[in-house]
Amino acid sequence: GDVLVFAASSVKEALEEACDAWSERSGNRAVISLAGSSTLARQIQAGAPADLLLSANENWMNVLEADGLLREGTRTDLLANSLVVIAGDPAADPLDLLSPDALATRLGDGRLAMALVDAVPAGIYGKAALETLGLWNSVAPRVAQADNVRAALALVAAGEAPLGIVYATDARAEPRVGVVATIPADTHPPIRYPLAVMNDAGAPAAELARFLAGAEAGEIFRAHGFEIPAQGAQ
Amino acid sequence: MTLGLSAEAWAAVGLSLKVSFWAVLLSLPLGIATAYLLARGRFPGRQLLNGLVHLPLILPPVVTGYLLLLTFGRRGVVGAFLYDTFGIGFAFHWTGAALAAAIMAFPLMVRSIRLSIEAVDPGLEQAAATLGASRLRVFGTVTLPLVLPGILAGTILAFAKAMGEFGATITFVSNIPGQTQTLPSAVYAFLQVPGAEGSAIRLVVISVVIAMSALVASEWLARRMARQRGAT
Amino acid sequence: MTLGLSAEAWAAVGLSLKVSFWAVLLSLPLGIATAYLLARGRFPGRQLLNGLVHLPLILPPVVTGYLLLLTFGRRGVVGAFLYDTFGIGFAFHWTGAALAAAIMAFPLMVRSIRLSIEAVDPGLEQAAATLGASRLRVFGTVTLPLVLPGILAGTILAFAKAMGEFGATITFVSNIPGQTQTLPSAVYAFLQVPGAEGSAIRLVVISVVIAMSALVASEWLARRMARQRGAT
Amino acid sequence: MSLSVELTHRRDGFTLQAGFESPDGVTALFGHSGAGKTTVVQAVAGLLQPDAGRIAVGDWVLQDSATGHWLPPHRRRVGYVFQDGRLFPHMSVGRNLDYGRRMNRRARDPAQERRVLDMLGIEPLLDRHPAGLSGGEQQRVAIGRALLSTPRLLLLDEPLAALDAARKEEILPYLERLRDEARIPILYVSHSMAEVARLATHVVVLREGQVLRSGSASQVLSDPATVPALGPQEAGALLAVRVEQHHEDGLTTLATSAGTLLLLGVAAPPGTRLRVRIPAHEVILALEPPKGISALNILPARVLALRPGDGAGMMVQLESGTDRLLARITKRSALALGLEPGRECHAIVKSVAFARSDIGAGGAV
Amino acid sequence: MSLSVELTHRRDGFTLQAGFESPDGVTALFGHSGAGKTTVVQAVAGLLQPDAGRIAVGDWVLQDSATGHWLPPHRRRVGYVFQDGRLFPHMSVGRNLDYGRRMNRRARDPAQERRVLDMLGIEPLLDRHPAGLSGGEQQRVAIGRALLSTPRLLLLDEPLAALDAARKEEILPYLERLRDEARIPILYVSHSMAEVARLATHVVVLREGQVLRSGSASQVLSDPATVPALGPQEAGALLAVRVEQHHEDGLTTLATSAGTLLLLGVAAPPGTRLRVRIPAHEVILALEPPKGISALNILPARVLALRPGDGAGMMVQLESGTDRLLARITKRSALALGLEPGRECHAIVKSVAFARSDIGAGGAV
Ligand SMILES: Nc1ncnc2c1ncn2[C@@H]1O[C@H](COP(=O)(O)OP(=O)(O)OP(=O)(O)O)[C@@H](O)[C@H]1O
Ligand SMILES: Nc1ncnc2c1ncn2[C@@H]1O[C@H](COP(=O)(O)OP(=O)(O)OP(=O)(O)O)[C@@H](O)[C@H]1O
Ligand code: MOO
Ligand SMILES: [Mg+2]
Ligand SMILES: [Mg+2]
Repeated sequence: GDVLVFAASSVKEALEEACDAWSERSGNRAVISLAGSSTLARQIQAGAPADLLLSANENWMNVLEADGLLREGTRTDLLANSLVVIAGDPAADPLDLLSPDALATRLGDGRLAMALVDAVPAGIYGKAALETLGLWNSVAPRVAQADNVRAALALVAAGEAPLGIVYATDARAEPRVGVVATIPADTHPPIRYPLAVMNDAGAPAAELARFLAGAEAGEIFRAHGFEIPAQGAQ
Repeated sequence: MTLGLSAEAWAAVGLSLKVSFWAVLLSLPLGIATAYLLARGRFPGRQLLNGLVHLPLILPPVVTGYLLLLTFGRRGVVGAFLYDTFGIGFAFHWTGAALAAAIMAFPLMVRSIRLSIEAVDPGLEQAAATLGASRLRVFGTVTLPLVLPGILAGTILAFAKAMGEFGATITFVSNIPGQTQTLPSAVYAFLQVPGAEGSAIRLVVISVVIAMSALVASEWLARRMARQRGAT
Repeated sequence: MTLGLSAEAWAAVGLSLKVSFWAVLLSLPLGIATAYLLARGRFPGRQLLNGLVHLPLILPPVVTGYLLLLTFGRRGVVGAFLYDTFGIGFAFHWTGAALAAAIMAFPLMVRSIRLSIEAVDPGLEQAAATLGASRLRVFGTVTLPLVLPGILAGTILAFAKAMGEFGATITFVSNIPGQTQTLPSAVYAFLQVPGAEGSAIRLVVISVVIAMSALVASEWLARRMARQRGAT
Repeated sequence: MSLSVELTHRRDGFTLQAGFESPDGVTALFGHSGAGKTTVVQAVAGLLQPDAGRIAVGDWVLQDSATGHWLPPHRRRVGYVFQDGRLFPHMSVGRNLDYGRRMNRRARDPAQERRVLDMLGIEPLLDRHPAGLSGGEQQRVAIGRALLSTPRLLLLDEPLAALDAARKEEILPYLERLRDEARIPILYVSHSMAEVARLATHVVVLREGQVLRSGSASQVLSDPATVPALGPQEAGALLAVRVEQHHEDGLTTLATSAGTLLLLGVAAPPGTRLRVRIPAHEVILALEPPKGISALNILPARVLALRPGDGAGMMVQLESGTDRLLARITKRSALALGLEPGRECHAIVKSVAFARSDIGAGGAV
Repeated sequence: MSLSVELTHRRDGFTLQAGFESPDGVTALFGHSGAGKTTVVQAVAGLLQPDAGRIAVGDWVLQDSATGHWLPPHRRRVGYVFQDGRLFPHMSVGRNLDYGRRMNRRARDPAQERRVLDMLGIEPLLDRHPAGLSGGEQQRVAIGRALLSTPRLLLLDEPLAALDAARKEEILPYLERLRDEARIPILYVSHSMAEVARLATHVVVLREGQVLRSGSASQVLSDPATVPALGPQEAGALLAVRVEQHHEDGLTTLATSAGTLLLLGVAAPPGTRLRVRIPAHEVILALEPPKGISALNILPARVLALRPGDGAGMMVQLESGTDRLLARITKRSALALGLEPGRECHAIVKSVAFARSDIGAGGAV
């Protein structure tokens, strides 16, 4: 039968491709419902008929796990990602994040586009990284927070903000922006996309979960810029 | 004719039409009744009712969706009752999208109708009463027909709003292709992919064309009614 | 009195009030003019104007926000011109939030006013003309005062909508605490975080109280106007 | 059936306190603009709930504030012709006319419909909408709508004011028939004494919300004391007469209590009881019956009272047989003729002096 | 100033094709309901743009479809009293009255305001709103509003229909003064011949959108051929007279071309030119002047023409001095008196037979 996958919006294309591959193989269909991680989590709390959840937000996954909504032992960190600083010009000069003034100087009176720094994962990680780098206090007043990473990306792509902090995967997909710096992974908690099978899910769901964690799907995710975390890192 | 859109996208168009149609059709009687109460009623709690009707307009749509989820969700008070008693389920079903659209469009519908009712000359209703029409029949034979252009306008406005509703819908019934993925949800999904703006724009154009056609048709109908009344 | 809300949340409340106030106030003259054109005008392109006005209602708010970004952004056609010529910038500024709110609320405002204008007896305008009033003065002395309750209703409706606007605003001007973080943006942020529902709900209640007060006040004012006219 | 009204209603600046009983037929409400006529009519229709009062048609009580009884408008079966039209703009004239029948779920009555359409001359308008009608056309349709609802009580608020004399002439006989045959009580607001005299069995004169005079039409109209309230040109007596004979030259003799009157163009068959209004200013007084004169009616009369007016006029009340007459002459003539109470004289009235609107069908006077 | 109107306008089912010239003063538009009177008035006001036509007041052209000239309503300075009130509901009566002055940016004229307020009796209403007024009160305010806008042209569409006789009597002299002193052309729609005769210098009879008759008031009204269009009770001649003397007993002698008339209650000083309407049905014919009779006016006359009516009536046109008179008598009387063209006789009219509304001030007849 069909498998209903609830997935964070930011994994749309990669997940679709992987699911298509699985459908061809298994003859089952995967239906993907995309929304923000918090929305998905709340819907599952309210009894949504999801079979699988691929979230971009570990906190919400923790909540669902605590509520006993996840099938025991099925939670894995399926994907990992990294943060980059982008500029609205594909050929922009690289930026040295270790120099204390470089970011602020490059911004000038422009804005640094990020996802919501206290609510949305990409924003939370970005803020953590800037704090670790000792840059947060100087740029905080210049941060423009979008409701999700894609919106932050759009602000930079449209030339509205000179710089932005987004996932590496987002930066790859948008030709109007260029990566000017990669944020060191050790400046923020690891960026993980947890996957879990829901309690009421049928057999095909577990099968899809296994497929997504397998090598073939891994290739597809890598092709879209995601990283595959070492297993057992939950 | 695919206009470069996937079957999924076309399914979203079809679903949005279905959702908006039923949302508007089923909420219309309630909308007319509420508008009449607000326009002509003198009862305690009128202001409360008025406020309640406007609530979806005031709240950020996400909040409305969230409240719907809490109320009409499978574990919500009303939702559980309806499901257990009548087998009616809204959660994650297209009917839920219709409910969300209806609630979001309701204030607009009621506003339009109410203004038209207030513009009806009470002298005409009095005249009908002296000719033997009970309050109900006065409403049916005088008030309602005079308000028809307003009802038409309100209905189409509500339809247009329902076609564009996104926040409450995605929060309440999620974004399941073929089941709850309406046109705006599909647009949202496309917007999540850099470079898919083309598809998003094509969908938006379709939605605009549909809503505009409805608007223009309703304007034309309203003028026709007015003209018919105006002379000969 | 903090009601358990942070200074930042209170700033959002204040900003939303400011944004909604200016959005409504500045769009009002244009709203009245547009409503008048749509109600009484007979010109080619009337239907086009009508459609344009309704666009923000039909489009998913995110799309409207995106279009605003493309048009009024710093690199947008209009935005660049306004910035270079008058130094008016919308990007990441509360004025941009007001612009977004105004545009989203505009169809509601125009609808209300237009319906009231259509309810004005043209016989009264004719009478004013025979007494020497030019078209403009007929409008100012007869049409406008008669339409005042409709304008009031439309204004408050627009205000309520502006208070609740989220999608277009955050897409266009993002969320900068103290500058563009409106009440709905703050609510949205709270809703993203597990366990912050309490703060979200407190903010929602504040927003509802404000909008409801405005609605009730406007109803009361409209009734007063009607009563004053009705007798003595 | 009798109409009994007793009302108290306060509005700022205006207090209505009016009570009258009209034994039968048509009650004319007379009074200056703003006197409260429409207010009374609205209360009878149930469109205005007065502070206190009792309204009854025969023993059918429409309202009694003592018992708290109040019948809603749609149960009162009134045919109300409003001062301001109030046609339904979304219905054709035909559907407007048919509305009352439909609301009361009655079968069509084609003969009645034909009568009303012909009388009002509105057949050509049936498919039109009210917005396209002239002022008088609208009023005619409004009258038709009220009549076709087969009311038990007719309320007419200046129904004929917008119509020309010829049209009035066609409608008045129909109202007379309604009064006499269908025996529907009619409350009639009008500024025209000719209309009032022709139709009314009872006249109520209102003034600033109070009843100034109320009584039978003949009493109120032939009483010189009423003259100031009506205006001297409107004064005149009502005579009950019987049709005697139609002559070949088109004249008709009418029998009065004191002799015969010769009138032109009376259509009723011999034996019919009619009412004739003789306006006071139409009556000439002579001591001897004159000769070689075109006026054909000479009634013997005796002076009852003389009431001088403000100016040069004088109102003379006469007894002729058992009828009362009013004559308005100049003081100079009264002096020249030596008129005084008890004096015998002759009242001369032209045959053509009776406007057709002064001749009403049947009814008590 | 003269008013010249030439109009063609088609509506489905109705075609207006009317042209008339009225040399000066008041033009009465007379005609059945639906004849097109309001349509003409609206075209003159500029509220209806006729298919073709020319409208001018003196040499001020309001519209000329030949040249494409068309003056918008607010530039025409018309004072229009609508058949249906149209007071501004959001303004007090006072502000309604003041509206025209404000729109034309003129200074207040307290004397004029006082005159109009007193005449219409609307001073107590100044602070009220139209919705709270009775039908007649609304109409009076509408008249006041039109008058106070100091118009160059007055358009009155049945302005007095809702008013009682006493109130009409107060308003008519004012309209006469406007006509004579301010020399404002007035287009006057009315169903009342008394009003028309009193005011009109010119009468236009419309019928189904066509001009049936148009001419000076005295011509149209004293022409027996007009009778069918007006109705026999409305027929009557207009006489130009001069006030001669006021007597102690309140009577006034008026000089006519053939003798004197004795009337009551004429207020104008000796020498004033007046117009007097003598309704045809008020005139008695006699071969010899009668004696011992209360009627005080006996004018020598000569029969010009006899025009039998449909029934028993006969219309007699008389020449008395240079004036024309109309008398309506029975065929039987005509036979008995042996009336025929050329025959000398006496026309007898009671002094009180002149309704006050039949006596108009000045103006040409
Ligand atoms: N708006 C309209 N549309 C179409 N026909 C109309 C309209 N107004 C009036 N008519 C028609 O035009 C004709 C003339 O109307 P008009 O109002 O001029 O009559 P009138 O002489 O003023 O009558 P009344 O004395 O009843 O007021 C009538 O047949 C009427 O039905
Ligand atoms: N809705 C109202 N509110 C307050 N006062 C009113 C209202 N309607 C009428 N009046 C007042 O009540 C009084 C009586 O009005 P009504 O309409 O009964 O007069 P009417 O005798 O019918 O006069 P007309 O002959 O002018 O129609 C008037 O003084 C009027 O101003
Ligand atoms: O996919 Mo998210 O919820 O925008 O981080
Ligand atoms: Mg009245
Ligand atoms: Mg008319």
